[in-house]
Amino acid sequence: MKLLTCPMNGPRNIDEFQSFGPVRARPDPNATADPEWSRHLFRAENRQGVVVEWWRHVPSNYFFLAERDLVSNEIIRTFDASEPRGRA
Amino acid sequence: MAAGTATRIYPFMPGGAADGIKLVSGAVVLSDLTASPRFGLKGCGSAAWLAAQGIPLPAVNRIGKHHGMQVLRLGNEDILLLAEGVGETLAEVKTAWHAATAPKGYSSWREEGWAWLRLSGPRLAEAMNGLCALDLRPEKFGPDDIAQTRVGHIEAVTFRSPAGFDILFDITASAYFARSVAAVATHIDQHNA
Amino acid sequence: MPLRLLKYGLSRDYPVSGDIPATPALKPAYDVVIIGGGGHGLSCAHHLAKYHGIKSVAVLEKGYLAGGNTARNTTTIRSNYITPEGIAFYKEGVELFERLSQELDFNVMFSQRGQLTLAHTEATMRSFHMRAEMGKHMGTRTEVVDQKGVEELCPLINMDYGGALEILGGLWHADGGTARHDAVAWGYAAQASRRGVEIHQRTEVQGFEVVGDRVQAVKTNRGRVACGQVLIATGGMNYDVALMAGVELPIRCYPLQAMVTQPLKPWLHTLVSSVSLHTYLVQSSRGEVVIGGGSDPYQLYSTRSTLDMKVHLAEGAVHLFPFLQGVRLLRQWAGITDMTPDYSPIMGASPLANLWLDCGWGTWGFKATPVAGKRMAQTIADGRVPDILKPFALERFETFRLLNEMGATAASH
Amino acid sequence: MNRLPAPFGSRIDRSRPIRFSFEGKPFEGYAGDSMASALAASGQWVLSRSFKYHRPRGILSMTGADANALVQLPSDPNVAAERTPISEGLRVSAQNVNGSLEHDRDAVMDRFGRFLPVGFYYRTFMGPRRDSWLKFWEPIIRRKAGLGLVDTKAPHRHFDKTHLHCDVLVVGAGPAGLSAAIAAAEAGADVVLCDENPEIGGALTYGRYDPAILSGLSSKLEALPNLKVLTGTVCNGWYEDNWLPLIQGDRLHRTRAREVILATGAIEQPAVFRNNDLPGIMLGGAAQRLIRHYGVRPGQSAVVLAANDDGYRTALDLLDAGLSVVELVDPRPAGVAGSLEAELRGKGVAIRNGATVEAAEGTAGNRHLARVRVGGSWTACDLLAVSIGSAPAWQLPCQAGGKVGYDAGMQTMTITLPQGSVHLAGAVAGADDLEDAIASGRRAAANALSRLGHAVAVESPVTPKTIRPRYVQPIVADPKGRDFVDFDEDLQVKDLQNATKEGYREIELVKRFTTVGMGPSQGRHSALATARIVAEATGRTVGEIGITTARPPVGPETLGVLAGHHEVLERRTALHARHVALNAAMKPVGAWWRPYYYGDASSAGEAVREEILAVREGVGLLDVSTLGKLEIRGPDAGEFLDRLYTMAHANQPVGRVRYCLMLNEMGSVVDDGVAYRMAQDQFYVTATTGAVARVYADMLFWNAEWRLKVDVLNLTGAFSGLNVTGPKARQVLGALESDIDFSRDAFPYLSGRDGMVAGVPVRVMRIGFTGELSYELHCPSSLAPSLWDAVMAAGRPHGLRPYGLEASRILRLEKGHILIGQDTDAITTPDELGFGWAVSKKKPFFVGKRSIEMRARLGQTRKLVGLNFPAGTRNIPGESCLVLRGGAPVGQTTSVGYSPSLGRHIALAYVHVDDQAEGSRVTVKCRNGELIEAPVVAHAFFDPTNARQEI
Repeated sequence: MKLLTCPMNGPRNIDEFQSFGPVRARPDPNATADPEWSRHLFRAENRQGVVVEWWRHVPSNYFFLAERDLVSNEIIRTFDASEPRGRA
Repeated sequence: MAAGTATRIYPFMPGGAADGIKLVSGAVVLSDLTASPRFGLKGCGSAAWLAAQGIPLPAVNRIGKHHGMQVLRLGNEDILLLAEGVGETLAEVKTAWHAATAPKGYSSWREEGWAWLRLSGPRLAEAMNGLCALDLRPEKFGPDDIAQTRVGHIEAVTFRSPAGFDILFDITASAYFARSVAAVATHIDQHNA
Repeated sequence: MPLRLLKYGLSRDYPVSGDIPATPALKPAYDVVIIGGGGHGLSCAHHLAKYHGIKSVAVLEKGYLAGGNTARNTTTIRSNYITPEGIAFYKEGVELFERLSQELDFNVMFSQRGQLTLAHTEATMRSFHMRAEMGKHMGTRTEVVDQKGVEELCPLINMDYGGALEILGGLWHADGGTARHDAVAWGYAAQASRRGVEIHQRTEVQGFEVVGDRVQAVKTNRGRVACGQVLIATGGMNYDVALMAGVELPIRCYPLQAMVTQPLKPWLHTLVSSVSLHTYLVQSSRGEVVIGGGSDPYQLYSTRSTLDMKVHLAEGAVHLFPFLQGVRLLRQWAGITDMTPDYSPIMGASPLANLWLDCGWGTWGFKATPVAGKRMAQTIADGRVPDILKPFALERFETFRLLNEMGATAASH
Repeated sequence: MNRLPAPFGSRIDRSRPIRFSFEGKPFEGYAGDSMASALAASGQWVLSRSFKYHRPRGILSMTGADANALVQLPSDPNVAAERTPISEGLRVSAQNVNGSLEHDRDAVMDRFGRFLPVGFYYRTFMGPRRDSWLKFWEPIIRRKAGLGLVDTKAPHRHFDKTHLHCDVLVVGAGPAGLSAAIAAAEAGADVVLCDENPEIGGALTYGRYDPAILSGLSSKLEALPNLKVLTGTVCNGWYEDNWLPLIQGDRLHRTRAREVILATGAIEQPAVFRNNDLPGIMLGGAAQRLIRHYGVRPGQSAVVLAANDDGYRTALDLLDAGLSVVELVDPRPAGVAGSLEAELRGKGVAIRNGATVEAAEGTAGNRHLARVRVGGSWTACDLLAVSIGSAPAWQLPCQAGGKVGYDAGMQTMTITLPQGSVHLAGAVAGADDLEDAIASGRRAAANALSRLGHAVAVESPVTPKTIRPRYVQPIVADPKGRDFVDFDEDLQVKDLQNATKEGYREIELVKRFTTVGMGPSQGRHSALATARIVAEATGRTVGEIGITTARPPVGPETLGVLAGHHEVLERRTALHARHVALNAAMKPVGAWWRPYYYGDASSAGEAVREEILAVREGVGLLDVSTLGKLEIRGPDAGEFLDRLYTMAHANQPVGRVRYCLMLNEMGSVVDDGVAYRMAQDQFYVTATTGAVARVYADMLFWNAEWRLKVDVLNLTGAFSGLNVTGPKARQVLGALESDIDFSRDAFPYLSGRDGMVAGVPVRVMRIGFTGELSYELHCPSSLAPSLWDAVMAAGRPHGLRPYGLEASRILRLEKGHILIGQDTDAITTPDELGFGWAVSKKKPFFVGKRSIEMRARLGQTRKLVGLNFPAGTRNIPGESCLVLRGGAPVGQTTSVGYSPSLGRHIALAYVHVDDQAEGSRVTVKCRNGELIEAPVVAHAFFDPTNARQEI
């Protein structure tokens, strides 16, 4: 079982967490044309490399961010959403 | 909200949802504390109000003690008070909170939402290793530590008590949880037979 | 004894068929460059060469032939989907499998023993009825069976569990089956190369030369190749390869894991899967029981296996067949799946005029190997998308014409 | 008959004889014997028939790694006879035989081998008909496939799973592992040492070593309380972040180690020559194990094929065990074996250098080795011990990221691991000399300890003492074949060569085409030889060829030990016992148990009708506690709901209840419920039973992004809900002691009140799923039974009946209320449901708003409508039947039921958007294929003006 270090609860088996996927830019819905809006809905951050993504620690319902490498699965950093996001 | 004349019924009591499900005893012992006094606040203003009552608040995921109560800090704004026995101070805090004006946080209703069971017995460590993936060796998990984790495959809060581990979890899963502990106890008996 | 075996027995030396020629030198240009030497790419090459007379075709494979998801999938072939568009397409796929061994003169061991999917909830039963009604309407053999029907089709399933995991009924798909995955790819490779298609193993695409709305050439680790038409059919790498051409696909990659037991004498004669348990089982002609299930819960480009998925699949298998407790597991593995938002593939045109897509095959690609190859070959040869593929266009995500097959994909790929 | 006197036989207890049977014949062994050793002691050397050619096979390694020694137990297929202990009365039989092990009718396959070359099945069995494979050939192949027989009546066994944590896990308790574990524990680390064997010591227990070495290590071990030893425990895989399954009999320890030391040793490799699979040909280590562990003499007259010191030691052991060693054959030139060579010569053993075993021949039916050919001449013998080298046990290291290499000069397979928390020690790291192994264990421990923060002296790297090639594996391909490379799969040298000729030149393709390495041993005894053969056949180096990916598990593991035991999750409402006492038919809905109806199954239909009638004409009581219940609290609570739901909530007055409809970002309907504003900063919101977990998580997720000042609390278990519904509902509530005024004016439809009812604090909402006058009473769960009792008592004079889910579903269908997930799918929009009224046009934003606007522009294709089936309609479609238009499917029925209130069947269905008008007729295809026409009606079949719920 992979370990994920929750900023609040410490290192835990990753099955205590729920992935909410990479952080997404949120375009202004009222200033976005239909095709771009569709792209926003369906596009996916899937590049080989490091992504910043949302995770939920399910037992404590704490949401935080993690930098993770989609190829090696290495978790580079986890941090509270109030902290600067760096790569995001 | 005070309950006038109505009787409270918890899962393992006669007429409760888990009525008829036995709590194991033997090498592994499970006992029910669900009816013991509890009071929790959660949400904006909770920590400040409790602190203003003179209750020292520990760090998140740590336990403090105050006048016969255990103070569990489950989050910045999520604090649970536990008492075994009469719980006079706890009752006073509860009364004061109901009487107070906002901001005072919001009730977390843990005394209704969570069952409170205690795992103990000669095979306690083995049983807990079967139920929980966390490293709970004494040098890693002290008497003031709280783990918000999974016990018996469901979300739970656990911490040490002098007798064993206390476990708080979704009250609607009480029957399931008691059966899961019983199954682990059976496996322990068989493995060591 | 079949005559072929006599040939072997009576020849002094082993008669070599030469299925896969050694990788030749790369030519400067091909009419068609197919990126991805898996089942889909090879199938397309075969159809181009045999049915469209297009023989200047290079199949570029980064690793070894059919070593990606073709080698890793659990070979389910079926057409019991939900959408009429999906059923029409996969139905043609099943029909092509029915005559594939003859087509390829290579025994792909298509074993049409039927697929039984189990329902543990009323909601699942409702979706089974939907699939059955649509399936029957579209001319496939798909029907809902009750508890008794489940017992008749697979008497060894444990029906005694009560509670949330009680089996309420099933979806019986008599058209379902399996085939030997490698054989499909090798058979296509052998046929295609016999007709002049070049298969280049260990040839990695590293970029595209795009001029205007056309791909001029493909850049590889072995040099530049000019191309008339290009097809992307790279399975788990589709997102990345398309991105090199500036095309962003709505795809997320997740590992999909599977495992296999030691060989056993045959006891399981149909494919069995359970929606609630996220587990499916099938016994191969080698006697091994192949067990698979749901995808990993977060995005990843890795073929590592996990203990936890293995445990989950073992729980499901033992739940359905308790006597499997004593059966031993031999091997587990994983593939990288390219999942689309609606669990249907993306086939057809791309924003570039001569770049074609055969992507988004997620966990459901093997069964479409013959039909996707056939229809993509037709597309490339004609320069336009045939009607059967039109619903699968990339544009559907702009026009909201989704082909939602999630409910027909979750438990059985 | 082959039993040696003590001290040989460290594992057996001669005072405890044990009787068992093999192939129906009685045998006797001792406690501690494995099946294979007990059988060998009685002269039974043949254990199985091979996969393809049905050749007799026996002991190869005594490690239980390959198919040769797999046997069948009554309820357990593919059991490793070499490792599994015998027990009293055990019935063992051979696998993969047609007839019996002794007389296997399929042994004829051995003569037809030339007709069945590698991959033959791809080239035939296709005709004559298109389905000939399925109908004719596959059944034949399937009957021949597989090894063991699964017992479908196998009794249930108990397995359990647990967790183990340690600072250092050492895998393998041979000399390197022991030394590593001791060094780590002496420094104070919490250490677990596991070994698959029943005792510690590894090669020290069966090799020719001074017993004092092991006893010295053992006594150190015993003095360390922080060192936990798990013998009989297999470490069967390495997974991310040092997560390792240790399998100890019926128990799986999922182990998390901060540091891992792999001292997994090396795998002795067989030699390849004609008939190298005959029983009586075994690895040197197998002969030594038989002698020292079990006191079994492995033969009478032995030839030893030795290319290393271990082979010479084996020969000496054979002499000690009373065998005559006819000859030792060493492929290497003379003089490299040093003092062992002299010792052996001193005992009269002939040594032939620069030669190898070229072929073997068996007794009748190849049941045992009869003679071997060396240098063209035949030597009679009944044992050939093969010690020609080994491969490091690469499985665990490779799973942990190790890379396999090949040192051509040393003819050695090597493993390199990246720097990290996994360390190698002993033979797996190339240190196979005893002193080297012990030193490398200490060094691995030092590396692990320093990573754990212990101050330790750095140990210098171990340089192997010997630099001569130690892995000399003769491959003598024979034109007539039967020179087996892979015993599991009956693959010979030419099979691999032919695969390369067909173009399968990459090692993974060779594996897939020939199945080499895919059998039970997973390439343990074949990977190195395969790499060498493929390298030679394709003109590449062994390093370029490599070996196939080492996937877990390391060795076979039962599904039972992985699955363990798992209780099925079950949730009960606080009223569970009340329902049971009322004889409710309890059924699962997800994890919840809910009453379907009250009464006996025999009168279920009647009960449901009566329950519906009670609600329509009197009053009913439904336990709605499984509903999701969420409390949204904080200054931004209204704003928060405004963003999440389609209706306006920021301006919702305190004391009012509003319907709420949730969309996802795509604009699809994902949930609905009601929101009761209890205070300016507090809402009580319901969600559907099945969706609340996701809704709650999504709320938290959105607020992680929005960071509004709200707290979301999931009260689903903490609160219970009782729906009191029916024309007499007000009378029932009025009869209860309460501070709430339930009158029509004081408590209008779609409002909410807090107060006390029968001494229970309640939140009451006037909403209606049934279409009748309804009060939904929510209270703390511990008080729900009291409230239930009070309502039941107050309702008795009014004929109140508790009703179940069946009645509830019909009641809601009569009103045309949708069920999310049943009447909606993944792409349903509010417009398709006719829910435009529930979507605020004024709010600047809510989740899904932008998408439904866009989707409206793209055009609506379907609409959910009511369908009416007049009484007497012959064929009523079921749920999920297709709605056709011009023969093409345009929608489906989503809910169908018989309405006792209306006396006819009604349905909700998606129809083409152009058919949505009331009175349109649509075609529905029934499950039996019949097409029927039905008129479109409005959703609310019953009481279309909704007068009843507002009385």
